[in-house]
Amino acid sequence: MLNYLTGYLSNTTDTPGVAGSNLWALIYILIIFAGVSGFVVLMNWGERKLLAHFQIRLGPMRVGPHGLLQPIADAVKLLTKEDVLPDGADTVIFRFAPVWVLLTAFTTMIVIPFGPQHAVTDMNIGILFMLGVSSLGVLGIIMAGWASNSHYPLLGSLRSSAQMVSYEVAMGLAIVSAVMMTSFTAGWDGAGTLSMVKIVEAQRLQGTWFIFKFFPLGFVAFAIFAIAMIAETNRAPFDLPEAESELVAGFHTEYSGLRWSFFMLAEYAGMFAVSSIATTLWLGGWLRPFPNLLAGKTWDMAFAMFPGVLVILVGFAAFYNAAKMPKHPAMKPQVVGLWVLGLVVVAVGLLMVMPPVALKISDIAWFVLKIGFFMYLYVWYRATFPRYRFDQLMKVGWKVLLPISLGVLVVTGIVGLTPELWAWMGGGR
Amino acid sequence: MVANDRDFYGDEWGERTSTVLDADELVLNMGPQHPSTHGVLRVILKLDGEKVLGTECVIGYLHRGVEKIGESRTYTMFAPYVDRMDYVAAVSNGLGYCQAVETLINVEAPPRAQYIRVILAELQRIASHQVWLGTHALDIGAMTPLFYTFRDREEILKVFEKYCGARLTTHAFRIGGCQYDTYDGFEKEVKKLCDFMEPKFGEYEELLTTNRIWVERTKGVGILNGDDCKALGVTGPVLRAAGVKWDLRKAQPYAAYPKMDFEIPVGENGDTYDRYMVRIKELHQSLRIIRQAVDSIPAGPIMAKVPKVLKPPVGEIYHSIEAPKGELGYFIVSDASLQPYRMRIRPPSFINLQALDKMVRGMLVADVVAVIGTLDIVLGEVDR
Amino acid sequence: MPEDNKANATPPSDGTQPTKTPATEAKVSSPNPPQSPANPEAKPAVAVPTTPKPAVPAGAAAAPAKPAVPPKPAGPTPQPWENEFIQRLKKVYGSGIREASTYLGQNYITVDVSIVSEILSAYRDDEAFDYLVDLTAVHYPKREKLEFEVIYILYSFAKNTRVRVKTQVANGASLPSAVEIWPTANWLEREAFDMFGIRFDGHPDLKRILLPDGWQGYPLRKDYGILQQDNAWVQGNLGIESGQ
Amino acid sequence: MKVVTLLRKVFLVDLLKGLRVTFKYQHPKEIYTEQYPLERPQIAERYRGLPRMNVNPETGETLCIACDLCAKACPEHLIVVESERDPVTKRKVMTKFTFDVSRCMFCGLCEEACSTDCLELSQDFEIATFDRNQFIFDRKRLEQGPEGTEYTR
Repeated sequence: MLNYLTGYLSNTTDTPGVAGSNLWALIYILIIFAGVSGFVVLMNWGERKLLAHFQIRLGPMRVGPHGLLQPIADAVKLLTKEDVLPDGADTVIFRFAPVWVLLTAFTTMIVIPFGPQHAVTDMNIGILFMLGVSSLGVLGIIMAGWASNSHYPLLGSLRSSAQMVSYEVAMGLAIVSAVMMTSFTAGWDGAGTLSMVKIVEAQRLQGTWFIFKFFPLGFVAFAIFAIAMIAETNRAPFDLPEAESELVAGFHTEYSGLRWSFFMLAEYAGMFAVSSIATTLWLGGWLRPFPNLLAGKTWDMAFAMFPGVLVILVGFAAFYNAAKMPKHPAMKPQVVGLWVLGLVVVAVGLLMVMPPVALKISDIAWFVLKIGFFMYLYVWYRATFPRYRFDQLMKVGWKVLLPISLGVLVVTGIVGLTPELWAWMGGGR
Repeated sequence: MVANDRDFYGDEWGERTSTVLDADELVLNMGPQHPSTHGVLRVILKLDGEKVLGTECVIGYLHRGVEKIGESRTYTMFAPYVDRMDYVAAVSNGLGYCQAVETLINVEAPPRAQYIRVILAELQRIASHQVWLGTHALDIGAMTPLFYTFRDREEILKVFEKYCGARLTTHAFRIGGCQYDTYDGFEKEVKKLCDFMEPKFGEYEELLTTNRIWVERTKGVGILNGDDCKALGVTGPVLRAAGVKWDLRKAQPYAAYPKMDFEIPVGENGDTYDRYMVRIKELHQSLRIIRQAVDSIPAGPIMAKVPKVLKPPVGEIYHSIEAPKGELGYFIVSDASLQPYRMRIRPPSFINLQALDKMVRGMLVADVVAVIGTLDIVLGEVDR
Repeated sequence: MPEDNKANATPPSDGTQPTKTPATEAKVSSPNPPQSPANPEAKPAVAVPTTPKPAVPAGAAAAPAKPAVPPKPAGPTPQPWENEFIQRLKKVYGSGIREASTYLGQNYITVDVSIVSEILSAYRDDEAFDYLVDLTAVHYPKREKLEFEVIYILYSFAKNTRVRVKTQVANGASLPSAVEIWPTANWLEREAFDMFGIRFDGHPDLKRILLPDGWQGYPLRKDYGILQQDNAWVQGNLGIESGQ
Repeated sequence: MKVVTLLRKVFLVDLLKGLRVTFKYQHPKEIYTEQYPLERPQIAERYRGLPRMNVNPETGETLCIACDLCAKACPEHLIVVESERDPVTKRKVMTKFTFDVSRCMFCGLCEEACSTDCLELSQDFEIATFDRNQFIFDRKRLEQGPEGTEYTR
C-alpha cells in the first residue's frame, strides 16, 4: 500500500497518468483545479489592477491592501446573489450551460505539462485533445444564449459560435505547423508528435524554441495563434460575444450569481489553457530561456533561482507600497496587512531560491511566468484596442489569418524537408 | 407606452401567437437601460440577423419640461435651467440663452465679456468633444481613451470651477455680460492649459486615428451626405463632416468670434471617421481661438447696463449659436411681462438624432452603437 | 413644486382670464420702479395694426406688466419688410400674405394657413431655403379664433439668411405637414403635436414624442396646469393626495 | 509612399503606436485617481456649495436685513424668509429663514441678490445626509456653517 503511494515519487520521467498511478493523477487533478482556481482569483485582481493602471486609475483599493481581498469579496457577493431565472427560459439547459462551459474549460487542463512529469497525463494526442475539448466549450455558450430566451444572449451566442468555428481553422493550421517542426528533431526519424510533453522535449532537443525556428516562419505561426487565441477566448479586441457596448453582456446577460461566476471562471480558465498551448508549442513550455547562449550548470542554477528572486522582488514592492500608503488612521489595517503580505511573499521567495527547491520547481515557475506574460498581453490589448465588428472579424479570420497560416504551413514543410534551400535563403537553424 | 409598443410589434405581441422561430425579423429593444445609448435613449431595432431593417427612437424619458419652466420664470431666473439641457456643454447653452435675451432687449455685452465668453465657450467645446471622444471610443470598444479624455477634461473643469464656482452646470454668464471677472492668473492658466492639451490630443490620435480596427469600424459607417444633412436639419460637426463648410461662428458670427482667426474643418464622405476627424481638428481650432482670445482680451467692464428687472418689449426673436453639437437656437416670444411668453429651444441633439434611422439602415447592430456615438447626442438636450 | 405652479394650475374661471400667473408676477414685480408714463404710448406702437397678435392683452395680465423700465421707452417695432420675392408672393396670393415684417433685423412673414404649404415649397425651391431650422408653435388663448401660431424658421445656406414663416390655426384645426418639404419636420411636428395638440395632415406618424402615449392634455398650452396630471396619477395609482 | 503604408500595415505599426501610449501610462505617477476621503480635493475660492449665512464677526449679529431679495431671486423658490418689524427700532427683523438644499441647483442667484453679503454659497460640498429633512437648513445651521464631515472608514 505504502509502496503504491510512494511508488510514483521515485519516478522522475513520467506523468502520473502515463505511470499508471491513479492516486497521484487524482492528487494532480486536485492541485491543478485548486491552482487554476487560485490563478483565476489572482487574475481577477490582476486584470483589474493592470487595466486600472493602463487607464491611469488605481483600481480596487478599499478591500484589503490595494484591493487584494477584492476577489474574495466578489466571490462572497456572487455566492449570495439571487440566481435569477428569466421568464420563459429553458430551465434545464439554462442551468446546465455554465456547468458545461466550466467543465470543458477545466478538462483541457489535464494535458498541460507544467514540467516533464508535472501533468496529469501525457496523451499521445495531447494537443488534439486540448483543441477538441476547448472547442466543445462553445456548445455551452450556445446553450446559454439559446436558453435565456432573450435577444441579446441569442445574438451573442450566435456571434460566439461563428467566431470560434472560424478562428479554430487558422488556429489549427498554426498548430500543425508547430507540430510539423517537432518532426525535424534529430534522432526521431522524422516522426513528429502531438504529445504536449514531447513537443517541449523536441524543442529542448533541437535547442531552440519553435517561435525562433525557421525565423520568421515560427514567429508568424505564433503570431497567428496569438491572435486566434484571443478570438477563441472571446477577449478584446475580439470580445464580440460579450460586447458590452452592443450586446450588454452577450451570452451571459441573463445570468447572475454563481452561474455567472462559472462563466467568468471558464473564461479565465480558457485563457490559461490557450496560453499554455502557446507556451508549450512556441515558447518552450517549462524550458528556461537562453539554453545555448548561457549554458552550463551555474546558469541553470541562476535561471532556476530567477523566479524566486522575482517573488522576493514582488514582496519588496509590497513593502514599498505599504510605505507609500496614504497616512490616515483608517488605512492602518491595510498598511499592516500589506507589510504582512510582503513578509509572507518574501518568505516564499526565499524558499523558492533555496537551491534544492529551486531546481525542483523551476520548470513549473518558468511555465507560469510565460503564462503570466500572455495574461499581461491579454489585458494590454483590452486596454488599447477598439472592438472589431462582426463581419470584419470574419474577414480577418478567413481572409487574413487562414491564408497566412496555410502559407506558413506549406513553407514550413518545404524548408523542413530541404534544409539546403533554407540555408541558401540565408535562414538560420 | 404600451400602446406604442403594440403599434410597433403588431397586435399579436401581447398574446405571442406568432411563432418564436419566425426567422425573418427580430425586434431588439435597445435601451433605455443600455450601456451605450448615452443616457435614456431607447431605440427599437428591427433586425434581420444582425442587419438593421429599421429603427424607431423612443425618447422623452428625461423630459423635464424646460420650455414650460421657462414660461414661469423670469429671464434671469431661467438662465440656470438651460445649463441642464446639454449638461456636458453648459457654458454654450448659457451663452446662447444670454445672447438671445440680449438680442431681445437690444443690449450688447461689453468687449471684455465677449472675450471671456469666447474663451469659456471654446474650452467648453473642447470638454464636450472630449466627452464625446471618450464615450464614442468606449462604444466602439476602446476603453482607455475615455479615461485619458476625462482626465484632460478635468483640467478644463478646474478652470470653470475657479472662474465661476461650478464645474458642470456653470451658470457662467448673465444677461448683458458676465457675472464674474477673471481671477488672478486666469490668462496664464488658460495658456498653460492649451500647451497641456496639445500633446494630449496627439495621444488620442495615436490611439485611434490610424488604428486599423478603429478605421475599419468607422470608415463608411453611417454615411450622411450634405444634402441629406440639410434636408434632415443636421448641423454641427455632422454637417461639416459631410463637406458643408458651415459654422455659425463664421456664418453669423457672434460674441468675439468675428475677431478670431480660425478655420472650419470639413470632411469629405460624411462617415463616422470623417466626423471623428472633424471633431479632432476642431479641438485644435478651439485651442487656436483660445490662444488668440487670451492674448487679445481687452480690459474694461464685463457687464452692460441691463435693468435689474427685465421686461423686454413685445416681440419675438430667434437667436442661435454654434454649440459643440450643432446649432443651438432660442426662440423667445415676449409679451412685455417679466416672464417669456414662449421659450422655444432648438436643441441640436434632438434634430441630429432624427438622422439615426437614415444612417443605420442596412448596417449592423454594432454600427448602430457607433452611429449613436458619432451623432454626439445628450439626452438631457434631446428630451429637455 | 413651488407656489407659482399652483397658480398656473388653477384653470381659468372664464375664457378671458389671463393664463399668466398674476400671483407670481405680482410677487416678483413688487420691487419695480414706479410706472413710467412712456409705456402707454409704447403699447399701440408695438401692436402693428396688421398683426393679429394680442400677445399683451389690455386686460388683467397687462396691469402688473405695465411698469416697464425707462431705458427704451418705445422699444423697437416691427418694420415692413419688402423684397422681390415677397412682392411676387403678394401678387400671387393676395391677402393670403397677412404680414411681412422685420423685427430687430429678423424677417418674418405671416401667411394664411391654406397656403402655408405652397409658401414653404416656394421658399425651398425658389429661394433656396433648404434647411428647416425649427418648427414650433405658440399658444395665444385670448385670440378669438386662431389660437395657435405655428412658426417655421428657415435658413438658406446659399444666402446665409433666416426667415420665419408664421401661420395661424384654430384649436382643433389642422394644417398641412411639412415632412414632404423637409424631413426634419417629422419630429418637430410630432413635438408640436405633443405639446400643443396641433394636428398636421399628411404626417407619416403623428403621435406623441416626448410624453408617454397615455398623457392627458397638451403641456405647452397656456391653460395647462402642471399639477392636474400629477394629481390624477397619484390619486389613481397611489390613492393618496399629491404631495405637490 | 504606398510601400511604406503597406509595411506599416504588415508590421502593425498602427497597433503598436496605441500599445505604446497605454504602456507609457502604466507608470504609477500617472495615476489620476484621488482617494477621496483620504485625499481631499482643492476647492476653488468661488465654489458654489452649501449655503451659509454670515454674521457680524464682532457682535455675532446676523447680517440679514430680511429684505427677501434672495427668496425672490431664487428660481426654485426654496428660500423662505419670515420677518417682523421690531417695534423699537422700526427695522425689519428676520424671524425665520429656511433654505431647502435638496432643491437647490447652486446657481448662485441668491448670493448675487443679497445686498448685505449675508447669504453666501460656501466651499462645502459634502451634502449627503441620511434624512431628507436634514436638507432643509434653518437659520442656526446656516449661521453655524457646515460641520466637518469625518469619515471613519
